[in-house]
Amino acid sequence: MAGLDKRVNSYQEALAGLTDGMTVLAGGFGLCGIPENLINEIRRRGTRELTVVSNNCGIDHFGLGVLLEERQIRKMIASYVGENILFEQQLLSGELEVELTPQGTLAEKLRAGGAGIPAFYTATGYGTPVAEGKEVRSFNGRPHILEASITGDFAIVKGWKADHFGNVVYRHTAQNFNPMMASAGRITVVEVEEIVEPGELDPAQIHTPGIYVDRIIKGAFEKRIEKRTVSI
Amino acid sequence: MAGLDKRVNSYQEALAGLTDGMTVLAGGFGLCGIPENLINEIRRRGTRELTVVSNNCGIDHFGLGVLLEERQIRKMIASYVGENILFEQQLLSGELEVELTPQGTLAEKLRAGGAGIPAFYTATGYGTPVAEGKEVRSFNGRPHILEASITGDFAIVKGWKADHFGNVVYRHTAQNFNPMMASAGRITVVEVEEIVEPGELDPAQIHTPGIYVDRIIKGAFEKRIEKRTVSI
Amino acid sequence: MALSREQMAQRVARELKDGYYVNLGIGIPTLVANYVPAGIQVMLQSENGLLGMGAFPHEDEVDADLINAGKQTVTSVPGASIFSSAESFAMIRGGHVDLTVLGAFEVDVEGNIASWMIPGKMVKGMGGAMDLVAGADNIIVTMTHASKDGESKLLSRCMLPLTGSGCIRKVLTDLAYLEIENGAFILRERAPGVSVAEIVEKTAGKLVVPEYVPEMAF
Amino acid sequence: MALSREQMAQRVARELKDGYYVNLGIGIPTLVANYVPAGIQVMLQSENGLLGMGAFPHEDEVDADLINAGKQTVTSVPGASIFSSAESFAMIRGGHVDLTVLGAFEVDVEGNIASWMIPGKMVKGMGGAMDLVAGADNIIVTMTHASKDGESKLLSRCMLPLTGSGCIRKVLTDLAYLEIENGAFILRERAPGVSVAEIVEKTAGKLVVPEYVPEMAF
Repeated sequence: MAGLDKRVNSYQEALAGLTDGMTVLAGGFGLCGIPENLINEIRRRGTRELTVVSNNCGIDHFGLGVLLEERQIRKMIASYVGENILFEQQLLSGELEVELTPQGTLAEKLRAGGAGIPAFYTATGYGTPVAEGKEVRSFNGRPHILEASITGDFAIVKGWKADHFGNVVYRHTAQNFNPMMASAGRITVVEVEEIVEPGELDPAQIHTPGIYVDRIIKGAFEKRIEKRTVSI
Repeated sequence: MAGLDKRVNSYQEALAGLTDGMTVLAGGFGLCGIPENLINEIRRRGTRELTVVSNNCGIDHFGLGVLLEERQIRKMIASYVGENILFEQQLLSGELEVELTPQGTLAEKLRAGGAGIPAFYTATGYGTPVAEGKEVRSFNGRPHILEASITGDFAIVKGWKADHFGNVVYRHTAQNFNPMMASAGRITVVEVEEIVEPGELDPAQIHTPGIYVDRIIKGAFEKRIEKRTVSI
Repeated sequence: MALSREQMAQRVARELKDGYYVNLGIGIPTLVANYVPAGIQVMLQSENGLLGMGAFPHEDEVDADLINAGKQTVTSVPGASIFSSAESFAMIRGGHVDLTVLGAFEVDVEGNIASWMIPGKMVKGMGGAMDLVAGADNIIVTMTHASKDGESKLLSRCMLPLTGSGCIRKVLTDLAYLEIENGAFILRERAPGVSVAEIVEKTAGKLVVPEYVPEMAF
Repeated sequence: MALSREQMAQRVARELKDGYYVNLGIGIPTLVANYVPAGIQVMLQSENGLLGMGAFPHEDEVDADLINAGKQTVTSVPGASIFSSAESFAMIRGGHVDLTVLGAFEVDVEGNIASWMIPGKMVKGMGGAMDLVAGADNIIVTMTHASKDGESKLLSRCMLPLTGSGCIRKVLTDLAYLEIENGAFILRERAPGVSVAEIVEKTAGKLVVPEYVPEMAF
């Protein structure tokens, strides 16, 4: 595999180098746009003591929920974890550490991590438990808190299409946190539904440029729906 | 014109409300992707004492250069102004105030302005004249400086296509600073080559969502080339 | 009589203005979409990255890749745009959303809001609520005026951990529409058939009652 | 003999590795693209928002909307991506670019670089240079060893206003390839036919000369 060709042949290869205690950034919102197969591969590898950064933590028996079952997660940084009974149990038993972070602050911390911005000020969370221990400073007469960026050892990302160079496009709202995770991983692994030849994707319409991506793999996805809601 | 339909019929209407002393954010890099007709309309209006934020300041007799000729700019915030003789004269004569800002810091200040981040830390410019008077703080053992965001009274932006709601796509590298300017203007005016019906642009491929845009107008563009360079 | 959930949504919908970009929270706020007044056009923002949220899909349109912030399958309207979570909260934090409607456990006379955490019970997380209340100028909180046990949710000072500090100016409950000004709730409208006395009784925080408090009409 | 501009570009190109993302500054750095070693694949980043910069266009391909950071008309290669200036500098500042090559007026033994301003003369601005030197781990500065008047550009301490502080580790001049370590220039290679004595003479900052300094071969 030469130079800019990021394709790997197996999920084992996709996560080569992932070891106990690492920080893993996982894309997705609810069950939408989650890297299902990469999550399953982490389970298969049995990697433990992980810090996982993701907006949610899957549900019982699916998505990141499977890593809770195997007690592979030591710390979770997320904005909403309410869909998961195991989560609650492990939190109450002290097995799991949780850092709840406002959704927009979480997205911005990750974008900042990828963009070389170590910290930024935001009004979000001022005067709430989120602000505890954080520096407060006023800008334009309004108090803001200082938030630090987040980066990870690995980012696991779900794309729709990618070319060999790792240029990725996402489908509909399956985009969500994926681009920020991709930019903030030291090693960024993207699983996609389709790999196309370089030149097939419109250069002006790439969501994640290949420079952020280290490995890509084509997978098959269940795409489970969390709340199927229809009009009659 | 109702609700979400941002189309206006004339350049006069496009810049209605622009008055002396305002801050104008102008998209473009060199002469690529500049809002040529909106700049000309500012000239026609004779608005003075403007603070203009733009990566460059056009060239003599084209782009923002025309506003220098008419002495309409009081202060310029830019990263590179080397293409413009008038600029030099007005700077040396004290008519023009200039705040030179590293290109990436400028882009980030504008993105932050649009995104409600009042300030951020960056290593760019530490130990240089850019850092003068700015707070220095170390993160991960490396000194960074605190940079404040930028917003403007008006943003003038050049797009390729837009729909009635002001969803914009840019063509090739004519994107450059335009999306950040669009997000950071209190009133954002976009001139485009083509206006299409809502639904014609792929929702997942919008560069500037309509929420940032207040007025759109279709224009005709010269698109002057600054350095025509060809292979033989 | 206390307003129904639908009437609450209907009343909130009267605050919509032509051309508004609106973020609707989960629950009653979601219902507001059903009562957009005739002749005005609004665009719904869903903080997972969708501007131009449409109706729920028909069975054959259901797409796992197109959901709203409540994780429900949705559709997008013509002229929608879809983007990353960072871009979505750039819009929200940057003050580009014209109106935000969300639920709460408690609101107080200083405009503080508590909506995400009940210590001792399970902590589910704040999701996007803290960003929404910090980013918007124009917020309407919808909630019942009192708990099922009759405890007021309009307080002198929120008891629960805050979602945001000093950011709420408008509250619609099942009994009344109130504005928060100078450290007090101002009673602006009451639900049809609900007496001022009942509202006074169920409001724990300082309440200012103007001479004339109109009844809402539906 | 001192290296030609083409030879300097050729020497820099030897630092390219398969799979590198590379930002090439204006002038000599731009020429590096012509000497990418056979069998390796690199992607050129242009900070105005293009990853995958190609050759200059043929006359009939010229497009005003497709330029590089030097404002020259260019093409893009298959597999290129195009994005905003904020995204472009997110890549640069975030350390995602593997190699940056840029010119300078002066470099000193502390790794400081001055490249954008000569007080008294016109100030054109720093463009993206400050971001590039702050964001990259791996930078090669290309410049002549001395000015036309014979003044060394490799100093104990830069005299001109800095572009970046403590960020330069590699310098290629027309006379030598040097690395900066522990407050000194280490002479690693010399141009064919250029003596160590000449380099010593033209280097104002502390210079360490290893026992063996190979000549570059072309």
